[in-house]
Parts: sequence; C-alpha cells; structure tokens
Amino acid sequence: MIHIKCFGIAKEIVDSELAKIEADKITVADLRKKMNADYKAFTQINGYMVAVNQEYATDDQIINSGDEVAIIPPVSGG
Amino acid sequence: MIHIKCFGIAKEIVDSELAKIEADKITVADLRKKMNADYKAFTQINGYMVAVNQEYATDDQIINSGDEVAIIPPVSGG
Amino acid sequence: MESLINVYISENPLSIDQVYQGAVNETCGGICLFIGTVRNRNKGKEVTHLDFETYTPMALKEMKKIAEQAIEKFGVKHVSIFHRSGYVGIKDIAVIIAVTSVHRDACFQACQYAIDTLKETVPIWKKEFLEDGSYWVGARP
Amino acid sequence: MESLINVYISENPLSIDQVYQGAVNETCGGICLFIGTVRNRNKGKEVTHLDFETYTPMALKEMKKIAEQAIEKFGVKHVSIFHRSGYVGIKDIAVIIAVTSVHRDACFQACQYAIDTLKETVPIWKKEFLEDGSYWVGARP
Repeated sequence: MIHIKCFGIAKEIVDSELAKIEADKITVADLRKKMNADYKAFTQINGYMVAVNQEYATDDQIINSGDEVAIIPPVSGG
Repeated sequence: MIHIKCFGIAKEIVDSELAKIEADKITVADLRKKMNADYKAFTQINGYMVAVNQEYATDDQIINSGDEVAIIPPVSGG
Repeated sequence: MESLINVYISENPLSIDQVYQGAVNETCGGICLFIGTVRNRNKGKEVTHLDFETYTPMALKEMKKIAEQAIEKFGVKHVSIFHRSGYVGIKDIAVIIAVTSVHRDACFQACQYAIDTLKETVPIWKKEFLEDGSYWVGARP
Repeated sequence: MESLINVYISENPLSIDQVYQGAVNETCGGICLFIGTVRNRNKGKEVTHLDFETYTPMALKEMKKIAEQAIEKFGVKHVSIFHRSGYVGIKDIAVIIAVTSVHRDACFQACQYAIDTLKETVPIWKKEFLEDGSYWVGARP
C-alpha cells in the first residue's frame, strides 16, 4: 500500500489528507495515471508535481511502499 | 559679504563652520577660484560642489549676498 | 548572528525584529529585507483574509535549498526565510526574507532571487478568501 | 500609512519598526527594506565607529527628491528614507530605506535606486574612526 499526502486543491479533490494506492512499487508516471483515473478532477487543474521523501520526483522515479509520497499542486506561497 | 557653510573635510580645511568672501555678487566659478586661492588644500581633495539656497549650483550661477551658500565635498552617506 | 541560514514556518505572527536580529552582522554593511503582506484586493475583488497550508518538513528543506543557492550564487553572508501558516489577515505579514552581505548589490539580488524562487518551489499553498467565496491561488486555469 | 514619502534625520537610533509601520499599506503586497549597518572593518583596518555630519535641511530636500523620483520611475506607492547623524557604533544602523509597492519587482528596484542615489547626492559625510586615526570617507584621492 502506498499512502499519498494531499495538499491544497489536491486535498479537496481527494476529500482527504491522504489517498491510497494498492501497490508495493509504482513509478511516478503510473501513480499519476492511477490518481487521474480515480479522481478526474486532477486533469482539470494546472497540473501537479509528485514529491517522494520530501524531494520533487521525476516521472520515471520508482516509489516503494513506505516512501513518503505527496501530491504537490501549483505552489502559491509568499 | 557672502557666508559659506563648510562641511566635512571643508570644515577642517577652513578650520571653521563658516567661511566669508568679501563680495555682494559672485559666480560659483569665481567663488571656487577665491576659495581655492585662500585655502590651497581645496585643490588637493576630490573636488567639491557648491550649493546655493540648498540646491546644487552650476559654475555660471550667480550668488548674491544673503544667499545660503555651502561647500559640499564628496558626500559619503548611507 | 547565530548561523548563516535561518528557515522558519510559524502559525504565529512573524517578527521583523527577530528576523533582523538573526541577520545583522558586524562584518557586513547591508541587509535587504523583503516583507510580503496581504493585500485587501486581488484581481478587482475584495480579499477578507488568506489561509496558508504548508507541507512543513519539505517546505523547510526547499527554503534551506534556496538560502544555500543564494549564498553560493551571490556570495552573501546570511539568508533568513520566515513564512506564516494558517490564517493571515489583511496587512499582516505572510513572508519575511532577510539577506546580509558585505556590499549592498549582492543582498538586493539574493533577496529578490529568494522570494522569486520561493514562489516557484516551496510547497506552500495560499487560499484566498473573498466576500463571495474562496479559492486555491494558481490551482486552476 | 500616513503619507507617500517620509524622510528623517536623527541623532538617535533608528527604529525599523517605526519605518515599517509608516510603510505598510493594505493595498500593497510587498515592502523592500534596505538597512545599512556599520562594518567593523574597512579596507583591511579595524573600524571603531563612524561620525555622520549632515547638512540637514538640504539633505532632507535631496532625500525627498530621491523618494519622488523613485515613485515616478518605478511606480511604487511609498518611500521612506531615514538616516542617522552623529556617532554611530559598529553594527548600528546608519540608514533605513523602505519602499512599498503593489507588486514586488518595483519595490526592489526602487529601493536599490534610492540607496544608490542617496550615496551620490545627499549632503551627508561619514568620518571613519580607526584604531590609529580618522578620515572623511571619499574626500581625498
């Protein structure tokens, strides 16, 4: 099981601070596909980054169960 | 009589906050000549501006007795 | 000055004096501070307040990276980045950045670099509350 | 914010908070502050303190001109320029400039313009005291 922290508009789309994907190992690209399929609204926002263990991840990066994963919608601090 | 306020190194050169020139009317250029003749040390510093009535003056500007005149050595605020 | 880099996220009001005391250095001649405050209007609408959500541990890491990059790129001595979380009212301070350098040009450049980069990379999200609703800034087309 | 321009010369310590309170504006999102402090070394020598002499009425006029030019050139909302006179110790504040603008780029540019121009035009003179003597900065070749 992979747990995914959701912030900002992602938290509203998932309606939770945490989403779950049934997998032990998955690429960032496949996680995006899965999330976009489970929650169509993700395809209607200005994209999002994925962070793995608190670092921005590339699409080919592999996520393992136990990694800290987060969906990072467009940031707007400052 | 024209009174000339002296600041910074000018005050040290003149050894007073105020220099005097015996004239009722004088150009800025002539005031410079007079001061540089009276106090040779003025020719050894990095130049100076002359202010008339609290505004920087050009060399052809005429100073009248009663004007507020000041010698402005290179500024170094901030 | 205790350290070269200070990063901080707080639910409580930010203190300019605290940031300044951490930034001032007797070997340096200039400090550039940027203070971001909440405007009462945006895109023609009246704003009532903001709410900042933060992914705090990652945000602090990214803020630290920005500070390190600013020191490396511009040769400045010290960078502080403080950001609010939670409810922030109109005119209140959302962010303070302080950069200390021996000569002044570098502190201006590094301070602007830091705020520009913070707005691109640090995982903090601003929800803007208007009289007739609220929205996540920048989230939707 | 009481006015668009504040200029001030004081023999007493300058207060960042006072400058900030006069600069913050609910219609603006950014304030850039430059704080010039006294360095403990200059050109390889140890500095003990500075003494600033000011031609105060003309200096205030020139400071006001800089503020007006900054507002006109960069479209900023507010400019404050505060400068110390007299004895200023190491690490103490010699000058504070605060620029407030709706968007942040302008406040950085205007603040840097203001300090750069102040150092060229405002009739204020710095005497630097070293362990082995003192001199008027910039006066001699």
